[in-house]
Amino acid sequence: MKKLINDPKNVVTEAVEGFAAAHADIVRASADPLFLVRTDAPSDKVGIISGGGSGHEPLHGGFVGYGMLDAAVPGAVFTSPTPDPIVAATTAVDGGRGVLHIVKNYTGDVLNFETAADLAAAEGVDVRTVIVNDDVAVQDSLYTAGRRGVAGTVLVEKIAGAAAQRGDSLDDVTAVAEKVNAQVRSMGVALTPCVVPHAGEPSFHLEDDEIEIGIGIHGEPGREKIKLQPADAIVERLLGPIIDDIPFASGDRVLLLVNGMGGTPQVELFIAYRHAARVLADRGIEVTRSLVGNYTTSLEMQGMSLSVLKLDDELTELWDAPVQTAALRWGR
Amino acid sequence: MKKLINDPKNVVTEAVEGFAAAHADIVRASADPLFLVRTDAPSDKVGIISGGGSGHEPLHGGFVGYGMLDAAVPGAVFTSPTPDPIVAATTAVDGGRGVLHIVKNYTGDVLNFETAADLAAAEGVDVRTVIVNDDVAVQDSLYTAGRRGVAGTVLVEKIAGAAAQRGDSLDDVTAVAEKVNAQVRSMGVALTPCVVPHAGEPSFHLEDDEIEIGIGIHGEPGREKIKLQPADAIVERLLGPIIDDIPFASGDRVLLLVNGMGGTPQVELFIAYRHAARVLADRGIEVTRSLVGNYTTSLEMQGMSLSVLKLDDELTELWDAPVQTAALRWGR
Amino acid sequence: MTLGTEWATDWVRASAAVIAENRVELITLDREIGDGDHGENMDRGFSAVLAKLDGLADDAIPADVLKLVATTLISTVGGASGPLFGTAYLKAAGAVAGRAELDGASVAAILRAARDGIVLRGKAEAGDKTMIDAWNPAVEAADAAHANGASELEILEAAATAAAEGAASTEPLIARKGRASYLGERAIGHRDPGAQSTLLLLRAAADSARNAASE
Amino acid sequence: MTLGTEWATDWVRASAAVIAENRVELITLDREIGDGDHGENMDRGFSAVLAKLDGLADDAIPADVLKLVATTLISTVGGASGPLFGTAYLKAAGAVAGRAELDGASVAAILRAARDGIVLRGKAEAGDKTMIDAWNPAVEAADAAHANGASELEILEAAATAAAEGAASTEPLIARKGRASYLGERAIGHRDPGAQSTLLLLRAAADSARNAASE
Ligand SMILES: Nc1ncnc2c1ncn2[C@@H]1O[C@H](COP(=O)(O)OP(=O)(O)O)[C@@H](O)[C@H]1O
Ligand SMILES: Nc1ncnc2c1ncn2[C@@H]1O[C@H](COP(=O)(O)OP(=O)(O)O)[C@@H](O)[C@H]1O
Ligand SMILES: [Mg+2]
Ligand SMILES: [Mg+2]
Ligand SMILES: [Mg+2]
Ligand SMILES: [Mg+2]
Repeated sequence: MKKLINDPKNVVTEAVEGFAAAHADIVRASADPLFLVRTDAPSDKVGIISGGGSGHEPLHGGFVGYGMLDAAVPGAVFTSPTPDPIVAATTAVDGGRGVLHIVKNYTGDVLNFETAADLAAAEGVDVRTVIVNDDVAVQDSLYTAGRRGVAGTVLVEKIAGAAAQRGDSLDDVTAVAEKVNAQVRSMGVALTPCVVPHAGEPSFHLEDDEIEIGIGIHGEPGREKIKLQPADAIVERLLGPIIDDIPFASGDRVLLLVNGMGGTPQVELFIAYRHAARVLADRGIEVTRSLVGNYTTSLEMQGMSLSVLKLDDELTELWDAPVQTAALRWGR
Repeated sequence: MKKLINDPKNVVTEAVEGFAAAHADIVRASADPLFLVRTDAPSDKVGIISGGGSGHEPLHGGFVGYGMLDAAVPGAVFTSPTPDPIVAATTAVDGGRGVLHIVKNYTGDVLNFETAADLAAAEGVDVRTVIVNDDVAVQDSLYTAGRRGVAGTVLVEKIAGAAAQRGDSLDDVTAVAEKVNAQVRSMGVALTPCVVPHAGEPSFHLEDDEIEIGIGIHGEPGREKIKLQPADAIVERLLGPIIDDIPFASGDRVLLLVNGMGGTPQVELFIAYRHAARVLADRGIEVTRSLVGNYTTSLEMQGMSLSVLKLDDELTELWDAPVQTAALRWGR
Repeated sequence: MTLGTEWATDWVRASAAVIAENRVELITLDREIGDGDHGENMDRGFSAVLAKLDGLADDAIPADVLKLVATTLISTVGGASGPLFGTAYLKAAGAVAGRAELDGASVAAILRAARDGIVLRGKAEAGDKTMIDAWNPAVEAADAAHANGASELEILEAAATAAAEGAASTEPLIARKGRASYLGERAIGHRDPGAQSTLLLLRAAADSARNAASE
Repeated sequence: MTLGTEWATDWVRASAAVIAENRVELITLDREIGDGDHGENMDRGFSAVLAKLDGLADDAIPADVLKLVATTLISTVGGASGPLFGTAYLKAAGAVAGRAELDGASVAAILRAARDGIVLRGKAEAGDKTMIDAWNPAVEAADAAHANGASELEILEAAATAAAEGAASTEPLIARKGRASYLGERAIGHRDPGAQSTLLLLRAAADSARNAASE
């Protein structure tokens, strides 16, 4: 394992410290319990919080700031945070209009946020929770822990954040977050595994000519290994289940997110974007908004996920609204 | 070699196509000869162009847009572009006030831009050239091709771009670009090599416990291999030669850039930032501006470079000025 | 011979030791069908518990120890196992509230309450390939031993033995809860890490009782 | 027997073939002390030249062929080698402007002009571990052979043999120009890729002359 780290036990705290120092104009860090919060929180708007295991940066700390999250709660690498920092972050951002928890659908995240929400409610905070579960790689949710929350989370956070920023009520912010979750679908592929610092070994094994389809974002293996294929074929393999699921139909306007898993060169993401946009166009689906880059990563994993979000005027307007975070910024 | 590509020969053209499609609001692509240009070029300001081998994305295409570059000319992977597209880009952005070429100091880039500048001048364009050479890993420039241009290039492009955007003359834009180059120093480290698509094999070999100090951005080996060390020790090893070179001194205000080589997880970059900022503070050097992320990459290489730029009021103001590109955006 | 606070604190120490010893094995199990952090999570949690043990009041009863474990696991482990084991110890503490000495009925009640707490939070059923597949047989074996008049030590021995079989029984299963459920058939042949840590904790409980008996 | 346009076009074809054959070797050499693209660059350039060869006018003279090579390399190769080899062929064309048939003096002049063009652009000196270390001895050998009254074929043979020695002579050197200069002592033991492609091109020139002679 080769990493630019000091003691594996300090990876998250040191990274959070560095992040807060580099972006002191936007966020500050609370050290114990550990969370990141907007420098200007609380404000007189609905608060929005997300969190989860570390290793997915810029998710979530990179999305704290004007028009998006008010706080982010990082757990250990690939391990959901405990309730304490979630409660602390929740009370820190509550300006009296309530707080929305955006939670990716993993047992650990759901359970810890659940406990935190109970505790925060006991302290008088009006807390709602939206569970993001956009990953179509997980089928048969009757027989599984349900679909995972993956890169679509970024879209939920941006759009809910914009709704909160314009002054929407907790009910309305929650409703729009749920709407985004209902309209976004994702699926990923890994070319290489990743190495969790405290584990020191790769999360799974792939031969030199193998790729893993349907991976999650925690270095967990996917549903199937297949032989390496040209990028265009891989794009079609991911996009098919995404399109068929909602299903997306001719005439839809969509946002297309090509998300790098952390170690993928940018040229490869744009090669994938190029073909994904064409496949959608061929089906009469118009890509009206795009996002390409490392937004929901798995440490140094090479690979990507595709996400497609069905847009309408409201979602488009909220997407376009100003945002000022470390990782997503426009309009100010 | 595992890459999300189709034919290795089409990597650059397909990536440029995808990039232009994803960022159609900012850039458009010319296919033959291949270059990227602002949708609103030419304008009535001094034009600014950069270019070089592909594989360093977001450099340079990701920096085309308001307040930064007017065009970018991508060569084959790690190969400087030929004069033709440079000439075409130069004439495309010339609004009558002349064009600045920002060129990284590599024999190939220098020679091809030199030829292009001659040809463009012959077509009546007033062309100036600034050669960026910020890499302190290269010593004894008497006995080498001279210092390489590495991540400091981004800072030259941003600040010169802001000067051009506010209406400065070609002389003044050139002067400020030269000033940035004179005041920025960089040095990099690789934990892993990278694989050029058409080569199919790693650019150098490192044992599991080895890192390469002083690497360039073209997958070329560095000056020395050393044993893997804690991040803080590596940071000190890079920062020492940087500080001693200008030298930076107590009381200086600086911009600190921690640049990922493409495959480095974000947590690692922030761990490095944390310690770099402390080392500078211990020397009385104040970090007043920061940039952390993948800005000048070597495909999927894991590693980073540190750059330190001495700031004054003028450079700070130009750094803070609005910019709207795919990879760097604030203020609009 | 009933079990008192000393047994409870011994159990904590033994748990912390056995989890630390098996940290890498638990990580490896979790890497195969999960995300590779289970050993690290449990080790972080029990190290934290260990560090707090000295802070217990002199007149602490077993329920106080169990509650300390519960709150510390909840606030340091994270992941799925933090809230699940945390709830388990919390419910276990509730089952023996106020009792300074635990008899066979109390020991069996601890295990049952712990299991029920996990089911309450995690909604797993038998055969879902989770820690519940170790807890269920452990609770049944403890109840059966208690019904047969077994000693506290014998009850815990029975539970630990059954938990070991239960943990092994997860190997051929497809998972329906937790991260392993995303793998479908590829989870077959791998042991559930949470079931493995359950057996380690219950074995530590029995070993601590044996030490108490032999003193 | 002088050399005409047919020799020149044969040389281009032979160059393209030998560069394609040695593409991987040139990449490997460049990966060791450069950035691993030299074989790809040269192959891209000469494939492009080859594709344009049929477009030559019927009355083309050798200088036209050399100029086609020059402009095509400049506009397709990029990197350091594109402008350097491009300038070499451009200056070579200039040295034999207007001549339909090339005698020994012309052949020697081509090589000298090419070398001088590379020095003009790249400023490399002997011993800098660049292509110049193959060109310099080639030019000297050609001049010496010509002074001794050698035939065109013999001049090119002498140049090719000297270039081969020159390319080999780069192996023990530390580089002072090009990317290899960043490596310091670590460049020792590796052959300069541009010197290697120089020898391949000059060998192709001699081989084409031999074929012309044997027809
Ligand atoms: N719904 C559930 N009910 C009971 N146990 C569960 C459930 N989900 C997961 N587990 C247990 O949690 C263990 C994984 O814990 P851990 O790796 O620490 O957390 P995470 O899965 O969040 O990384 C699994 O091996 C399994 O025994
Ligand atoms: N200044 C120079 N003068 C002469 N030859 C040079 C000079 N710099 C580089 N070269 C030659 O160019 C070759 C490398 O070419 P190539 O790999 O195609 O370009 P790049 O170095 O830009 O990747 C070297 O092997 C060397 O022979
Ligand atoms: Mg986990
Ligand atoms: Mg090159
Ligand atoms: Mg786990
Ligand atoms: Mg090269």
